[in-house]
Amino acid sequence: MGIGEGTGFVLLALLGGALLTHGLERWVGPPERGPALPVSLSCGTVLPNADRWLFPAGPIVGFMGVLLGTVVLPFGPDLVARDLGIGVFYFIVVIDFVVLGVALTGWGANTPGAVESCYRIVAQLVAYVVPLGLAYVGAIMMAHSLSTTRIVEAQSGLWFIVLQPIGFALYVVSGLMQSYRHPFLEPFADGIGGGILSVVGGWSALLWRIALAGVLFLVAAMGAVLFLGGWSGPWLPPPVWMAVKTYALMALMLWLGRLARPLSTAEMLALSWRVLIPVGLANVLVVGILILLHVGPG
Amino acid sequence: MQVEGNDIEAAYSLVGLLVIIAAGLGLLAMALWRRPSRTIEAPPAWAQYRFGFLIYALIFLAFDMEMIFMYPWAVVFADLGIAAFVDMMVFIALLSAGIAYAWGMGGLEWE
Amino acid sequence: MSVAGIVEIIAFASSAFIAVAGALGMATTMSMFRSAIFLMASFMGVAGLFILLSADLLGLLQILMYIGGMLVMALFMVLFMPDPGGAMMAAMPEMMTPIGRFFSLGLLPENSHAAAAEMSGAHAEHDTHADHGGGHGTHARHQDAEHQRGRERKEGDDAHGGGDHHAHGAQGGSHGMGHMDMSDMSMVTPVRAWAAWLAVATGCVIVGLLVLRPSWPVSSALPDPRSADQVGSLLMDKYMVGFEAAGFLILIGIVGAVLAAHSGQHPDHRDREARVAVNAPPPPIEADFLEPLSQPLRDDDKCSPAPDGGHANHHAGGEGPT
Amino acid sequence: MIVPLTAYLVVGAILFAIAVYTVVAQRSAVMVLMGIELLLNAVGLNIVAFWRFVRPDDYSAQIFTIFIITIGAVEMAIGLGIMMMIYRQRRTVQVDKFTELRG
Repeated sequence: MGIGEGTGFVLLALLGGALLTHGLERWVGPPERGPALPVSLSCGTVLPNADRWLFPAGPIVGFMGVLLGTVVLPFGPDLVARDLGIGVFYFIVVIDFVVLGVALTGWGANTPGAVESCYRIVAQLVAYVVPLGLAYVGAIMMAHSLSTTRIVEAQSGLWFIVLQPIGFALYVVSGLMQSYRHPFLEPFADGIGGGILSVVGGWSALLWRIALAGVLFLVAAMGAVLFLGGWSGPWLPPPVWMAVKTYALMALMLWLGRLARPLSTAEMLALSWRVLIPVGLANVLVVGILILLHVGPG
Repeated sequence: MQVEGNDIEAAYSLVGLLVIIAAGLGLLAMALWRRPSRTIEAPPAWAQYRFGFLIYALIFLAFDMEMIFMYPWAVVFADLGIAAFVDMMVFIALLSAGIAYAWGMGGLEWE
Repeated sequence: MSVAGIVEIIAFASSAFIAVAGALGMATTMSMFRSAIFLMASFMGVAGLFILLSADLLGLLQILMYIGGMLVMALFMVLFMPDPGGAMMAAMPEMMTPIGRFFSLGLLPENSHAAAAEMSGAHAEHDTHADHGGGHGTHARHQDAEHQRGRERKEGDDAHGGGDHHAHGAQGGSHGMGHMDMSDMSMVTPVRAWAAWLAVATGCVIVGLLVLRPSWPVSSALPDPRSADQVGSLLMDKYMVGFEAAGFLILIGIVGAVLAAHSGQHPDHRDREARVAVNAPPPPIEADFLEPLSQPLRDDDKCSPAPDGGHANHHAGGEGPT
Repeated sequence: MIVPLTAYLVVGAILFAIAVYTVVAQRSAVMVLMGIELLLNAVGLNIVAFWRFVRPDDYSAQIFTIFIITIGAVEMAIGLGIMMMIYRQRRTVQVDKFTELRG
């Protein structure tokens, strides 16, 4: 894809995905708390003692992280903006910009609720990065490549969800952590007035709305690529298959998340470091043994 | 003339363009969004704060590197077979020993 | 000079500029959190240079490692330092060097301090005419909206190099130290002037060596684009011992960090074992000497305690967030 | 490659100079640690510049840089751990207050 059409494709995919995610969040369950809190797009905010360099940088960095993440999403055999050789690793790196954006906005706003949300978002980063990385490793081992299109092609025979159920479960839990959805709502909890969403207004509210909905969309889309065979499917055209799988996985994640009670930061960190990471390491070994026994496509 | 930039740089040109577009859109939105705005009165909160996940953060710094070693290994694993698998078993054993030590020493708790 | 050449030069110039500006910002700004963010921006610039050198795996590794690392570092700064946000320090512009003053802009509310207001008023809302030069993989953080004076000085960086832009930074700093009674609150040691000259000297020596040295045997081969495969196969056969040693190093890092932070507390401490439930707020730990931060900082030096010492940590850190 | 090798090395030199300034002049130990991170980074930039221009076929330089970044990460973890110990004992991490070893 050339640069011009690549840019158009990325912007279209992101805004469309974020819009549908926004709609799906409202439809799936009770009025969603946390990142989907209603925020006024029309009324801006003036913060007297904010940091005038970090505070506006937050939404821009968050929006940029989501925009860059959409570059490697494959919606069809050649419907991907840039099929990078290390696409999946690039995806994990770029999604961290959203956490950086929230931290910048939180600290820059200089209000107790926002600064507390900055501390909690760093705690959430510490909790979700390692298990998420381990959940990706399983799919990469079987696909022999980090490029997203190669991973989807490797799943033409059998989807990886069948071969790696543990990896899929680990991905769903750390995906919920990564997109701050129920039950891991701490950075946007009501206790601190919705964290940064209480200090965000006008244009930054719009950028944050796109970024936070975009994160959930990207997490679900990458889950579909890694475990549900991306765009491959019998009758429907490839992009439609990708959209169907993405929103099915998103609905499953949101529904599963609502079953659990909201976890505090301490419980989330304990869950991540005591349960998810050992399970992730075990999953890597199990998938390695599967490959050595020539079970998977490897 | 030197050969055109090889395909690694060409692949990331779209990424660079998108960085500029994101910054541009953000600044444009900030500059043009002249709407009524409410002032939020709140006490300044930049103060010393003792967060509870001290040991988690320290271990995260060291443990973050494990992913970097795992991805190249995962890519070439199927071709190298059992030797690479034993390598990674040793690497994973070392890392889980680290986590077990931190857990045993009471590190994985909220202070 | 093909289009790709021009694009490459622009990308190199903006990445190098962001790297140098971020490093300068980190060295001179008064706010601690901001210096961590500036260093992160500097690493993004260096990651852009890595991608220009078609070492994309390293560039992305750099960004991943240092986003998490710098946020944790910023958190530890907030834990250790009395004034992490730099609001108090920014109220005394004469304490800082001209570069420091520039990189601490935007910290103060518009109407709070006469001098600062005039200072930030002069630069108006410089966010709007921000420099759009975002290089590869770098994010156009707002401190790229540099000051005009900064622009000419920085543009010269790529051509002749050399850290001489420190020079006037040094004089600005030294005279400010003497009469301030709050001087021990400042972030830099009195040896700053010598450090600036040392830095300028090392910069000039290295760049001089680079320029005078005969050029290296440059090969025009292209690296193999499949970097992950190459690194993986090398790690597995040629550098396997280094790979295991790195795993062992990470283990030692975890052991050292846990011991250092938990020194003097054996895990099977009778009551600690009993009461540590995952989210039960533990009673204040008497064993360590970190008593609650409610009292003002006791500083035995001659300097009188900060007048509003209470204000600095009214945000009692004792209570856990749960 | 239009941009010559010396341009990358000059940028590395400038970052090295700023890092030297930070390590020597900063008062708080956390800033000194950040200066050391910048030092490691400037060296990594030089290594990758030489790899790309002199021996692009052999990826050993990239592995060397990965090990440098690993050492930087572990050093950050242990450095902050040590600062925790110092902070517990003295309630400050200002390096010019640690003068016990001076004669």
